[in-house]
Amino acid sequence: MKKFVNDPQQYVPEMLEGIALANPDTLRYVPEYNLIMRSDAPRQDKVSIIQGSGSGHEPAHVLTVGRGMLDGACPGDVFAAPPMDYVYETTKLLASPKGVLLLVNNYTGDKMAFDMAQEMSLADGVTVKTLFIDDDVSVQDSTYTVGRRGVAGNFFVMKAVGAAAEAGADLDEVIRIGEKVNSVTRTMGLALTACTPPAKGSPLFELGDDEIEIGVGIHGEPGRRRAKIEPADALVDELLEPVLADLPYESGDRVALMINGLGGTPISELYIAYRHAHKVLTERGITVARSYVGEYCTSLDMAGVSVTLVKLDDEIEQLLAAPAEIGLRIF
Amino acid sequence: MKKFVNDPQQYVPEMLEGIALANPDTLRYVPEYNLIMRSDAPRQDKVSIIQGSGSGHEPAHVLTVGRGMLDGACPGDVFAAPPMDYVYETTKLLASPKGVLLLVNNYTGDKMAFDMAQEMSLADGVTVKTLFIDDDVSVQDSTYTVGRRGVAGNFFVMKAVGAAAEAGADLDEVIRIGEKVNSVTRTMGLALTACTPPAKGSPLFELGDDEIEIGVGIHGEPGRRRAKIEPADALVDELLEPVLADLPYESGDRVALMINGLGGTPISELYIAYRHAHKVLTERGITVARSYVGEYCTSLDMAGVSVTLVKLDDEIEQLLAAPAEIGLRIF
Amino acid sequence: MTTQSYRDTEFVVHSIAQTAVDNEKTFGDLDSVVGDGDFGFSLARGFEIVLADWDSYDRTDIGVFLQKIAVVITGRIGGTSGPIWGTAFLRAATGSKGRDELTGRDVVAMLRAAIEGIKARGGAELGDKTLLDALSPMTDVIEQKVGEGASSDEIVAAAAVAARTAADATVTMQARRGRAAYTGERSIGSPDPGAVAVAVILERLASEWSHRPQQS
Amino acid sequence: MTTQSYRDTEFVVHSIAQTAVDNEKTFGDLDSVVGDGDFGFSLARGFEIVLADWDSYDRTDIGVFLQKIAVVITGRIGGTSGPIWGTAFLRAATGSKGRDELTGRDVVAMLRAAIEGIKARGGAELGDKTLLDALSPMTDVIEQKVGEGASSDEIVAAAAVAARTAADATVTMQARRGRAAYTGERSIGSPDPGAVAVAVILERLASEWSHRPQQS
Ligand SMILES: Nc1ncnc2c1ncn2[C@@H]1O[C@H](COP(=O)(O)OP(=O)(O)O)[C@@H](O)[C@H]1O
Ligand SMILES: Nc1ncnc2c1ncn2[C@@H]1O[C@H](COP(=O)(O)OP(=O)(O)O)[C@@H](O)[C@H]1O
Ligand SMILES: [Mg+2]
Ligand SMILES: [Mg+2]
Ligand SMILES: [Mg+2]
Ligand SMILES: [Mg+2]
Repeated sequence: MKKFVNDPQQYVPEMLEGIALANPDTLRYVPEYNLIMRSDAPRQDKVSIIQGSGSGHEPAHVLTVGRGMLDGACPGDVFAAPPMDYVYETTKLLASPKGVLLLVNNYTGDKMAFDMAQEMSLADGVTVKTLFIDDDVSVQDSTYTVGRRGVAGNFFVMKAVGAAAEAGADLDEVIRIGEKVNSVTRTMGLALTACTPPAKGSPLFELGDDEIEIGVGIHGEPGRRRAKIEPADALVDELLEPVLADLPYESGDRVALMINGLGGTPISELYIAYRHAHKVLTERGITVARSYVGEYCTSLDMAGVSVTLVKLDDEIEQLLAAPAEIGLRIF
Repeated sequence: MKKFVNDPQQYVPEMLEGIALANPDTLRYVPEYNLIMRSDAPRQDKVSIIQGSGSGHEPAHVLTVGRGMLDGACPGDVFAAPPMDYVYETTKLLASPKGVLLLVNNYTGDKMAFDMAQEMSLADGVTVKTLFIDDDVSVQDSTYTVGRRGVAGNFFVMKAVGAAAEAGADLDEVIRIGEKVNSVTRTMGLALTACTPPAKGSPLFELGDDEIEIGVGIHGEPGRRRAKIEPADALVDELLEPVLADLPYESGDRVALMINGLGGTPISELYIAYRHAHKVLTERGITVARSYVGEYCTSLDMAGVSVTLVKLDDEIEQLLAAPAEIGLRIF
Repeated sequence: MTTQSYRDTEFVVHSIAQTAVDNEKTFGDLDSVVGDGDFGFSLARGFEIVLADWDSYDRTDIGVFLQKIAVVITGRIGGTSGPIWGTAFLRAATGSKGRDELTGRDVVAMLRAAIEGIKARGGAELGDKTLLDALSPMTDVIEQKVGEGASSDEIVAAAAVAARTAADATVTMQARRGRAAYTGERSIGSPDPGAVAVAVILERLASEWSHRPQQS
Repeated sequence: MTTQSYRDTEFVVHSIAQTAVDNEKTFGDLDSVVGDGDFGFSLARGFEIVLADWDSYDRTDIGVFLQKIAVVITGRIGGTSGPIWGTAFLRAATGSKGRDELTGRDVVAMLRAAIEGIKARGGAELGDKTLLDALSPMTDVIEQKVGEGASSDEIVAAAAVAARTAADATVTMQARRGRAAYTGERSIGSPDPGAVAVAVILERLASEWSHRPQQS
């Protein structure tokens, strides 16, 4: 394994400490609970929004804490849902009279930890509700199993509920918006290479020199199937078609289009992928009204991309366009 | 080679088309010269700023075109300086009465192309000057050879001259600022893995399973030496020490600190590296006044980082803090 | 509290914790076949704390002791395993509240309570390819041996065999819960990490049972 | 313009272009040893245009023809090679301005002008491990052969041998110009891609020289 890592067990704490050091004015770090929070949170006049999930998906979610997005993120270790205590303590720390919204990507571990923490916080008298995100269309037969996974589409939910909360919406209204955005958001991803979790020290799975994994999960979970590498445009089609068909997205729709890099894919390739997705959508009469190209929800160093579509209406478009200031800074 | 690529020869044009499609309101694409320019350029009331260089370093420089930074970027193919025509035609297209500044990373090919283009543009009556960036301390004996390379530190020069130009500074003033920022900026990088140029289709060099290249160039040029992989903190020390010693940066200094990912390094690792760099600087009495963690100047999919320091004074700090709106968008 | 039942409880918990810590890599590798590779890490980080704070837990009675352990596991283990294993310990604790002595039947009841807790918490059924598929057949065997009046050595040995057999049998199952479920048919062909962990723990208990601290 | 000199000029230029296109991968691989791997790509993309527009170049005289080629190369080849090779062609063009016929001495003068142009453009000297280290020894041999009154077949053959020998000799040199210079002593041990390209071009010319289009 060649990584910038000291002790693999300190991977997440050291990363969080780095994030806190890089954002001294805006973020506060509470090491006991892996908590990165807005330094001005909780605010009495707004719903507090918390996201958990495992680590290794940066910038999700620790780098999307800030004005107009999350109030706090309490990630678990790499690819592991946070221990229940982290969520419970974070909820108490960020409790606001307007309530707390827990954003949970739909995975068994996360769901259980957040459910238990919610129960305990309610018992303490905190107003707290939970919203599940499940945008990954690669999971088929989802009713039979554990439901769809929450992947890169969570960015749009965070952004929309963050904007609504910042504007003073109450908890039910924030939840209505979050559920609405989740309901019109679909994602699918593919991996060109496996990722290497620091504690494991070797790639999580093996892919041949010309093999790709279509429908891969952001924790390196296998996807729908293995396939041979194809030209970029064909790869994008493999992702876009199931996404388009699922909602479905149709001629006349306005959408946000996200090409999300999974960690090891260079920016140049993301734009090559974006180009084709944009063209296909335009040919189908779908208007790309907002574009997102970059890393939003990664899987450590995995080479690959996911494609996300969000069907827009005026309300969603306004919320996505609202200003936000997050730790992930470009200039 | 597993990449999102159609025809390797169309790698750069397709990427540029993607960038243009993703930024329809703010950017214009001129395919003949690989040119990405502000759609409102040239502006009569400000110096136009152009950067060239090879491709494969995204977001540098095509994604730093926008208000407060570059007016245009005309990259060459992957890792190749742009052909002279591109620079010449771009200079003519962006000619402003206040003059044109060509920002050039100090490489033989870039230098020659920009020199020739400047000569030809001057002959056409365009006011045009050139500023070289050479922040890479990994190049030793630089007077004997071709001088230092321009690497990730170019971001700070672009940002400062962009802000100055936006504020209406004249060409000489813009150059004074650019030279000043370059003179207090130092960078050094290391690679954990080689990058794979799309036209070559295989890694540019071979690194053993436990080997790293210290002082690597952003085109994958070999660096000072090969070494064994070490813990993150030790790796950061390998980069920080030569940087610190070079200017030198001393107790009492205020600096901007950049941990730049070379393309294949996950964000989590960048913050682990940042954490240690921040601590070392603080211990030495150097104040980190501005932090930059992310991808600013990459080398395709290379895993690795570079560390950049900029010594700040009030003028530089203000210019770095000035607003800018570039194609690389986060929310 | 110095009964043999209490000593045995301590021994079992300590063995579970030590097994989790010792097998971090093995369990992690099992979880990376069709999962996400963190199972070993999660268990080890949590049970490490159990071991580190070993002497500090309230030992008023067996139930109280197990409840303290449950709180650590639930609160400090991430992933699916924290809530699942924590719930199991919590239910076992409830079943031994106020008790200093445990019969074989009590142990069976505690295991059944743990199994029901896991089902309630995670929604899994037998055959979904989870640790339940080792725990449940193992409990059946324990119950049978207890009924036959077998010695504790015999019971533990039989339980270990049952757990291993059951864990091996998960190879042919298709996962319908947990992260492996996303892979559908591709989850067939490798054992469930949670079930294997149960087998490894029981095998360790069986091999060390006769050397455990006994009332003199 | 149908002189043999003109035909030969066309043949040489066309061979250079074709060699660049055919050897894209070889030249790129050479450049990735201590460079950045783009040498083959850059040359091929530029000379591709030369071939594609082959019939369109103004052929008023040899100088005009070479100048048109120089403009394409300078303007359309990226990296170091565009300015370097473009300058070489431009200087050769200047040396043959208004000419329909070229003697051996003219060719030597054109080569010397090209070499001086490269030196001026890139600041390299002999021994800096660049294509100059193939071009210059090769030109010496051509000059000698011309002086001896050798046939063009003999001259081209000797030039090819000289270029190859000189390119091979760059292996032991340390690069002091170009991207390879950054590697210092590590540039020793592999040949300079530019010098090898000169050798490959000359070898192709030598092998095809007797089949070139001739005045009937
Ligand atoms: N819903 C569930 N109910 C019971 N056990 C489960 C469930 N889901 C997973 N498991 C068990 O947990 C193990 C994986 O644990 P862990 O790696 O911590 O979970 P994850 O990475 O999915 O959060 C599986 O091998 C299985 O035995
Ligand atoms: N300053 C120079 N003068 C003359 N030739 C040079 C110089 N620098 C490099 N070269 C030649 O150019 C070749 C590399 O060309 P190319 O790959 O296009 O350049 P780069 O990638 O450095 O821009 C070298 O092999 C060498 O022969
Ligand atoms: Mg997990
Ligand atoms: Mg180059
Ligand atoms: Mg797991
Ligand atoms: Mg090169």
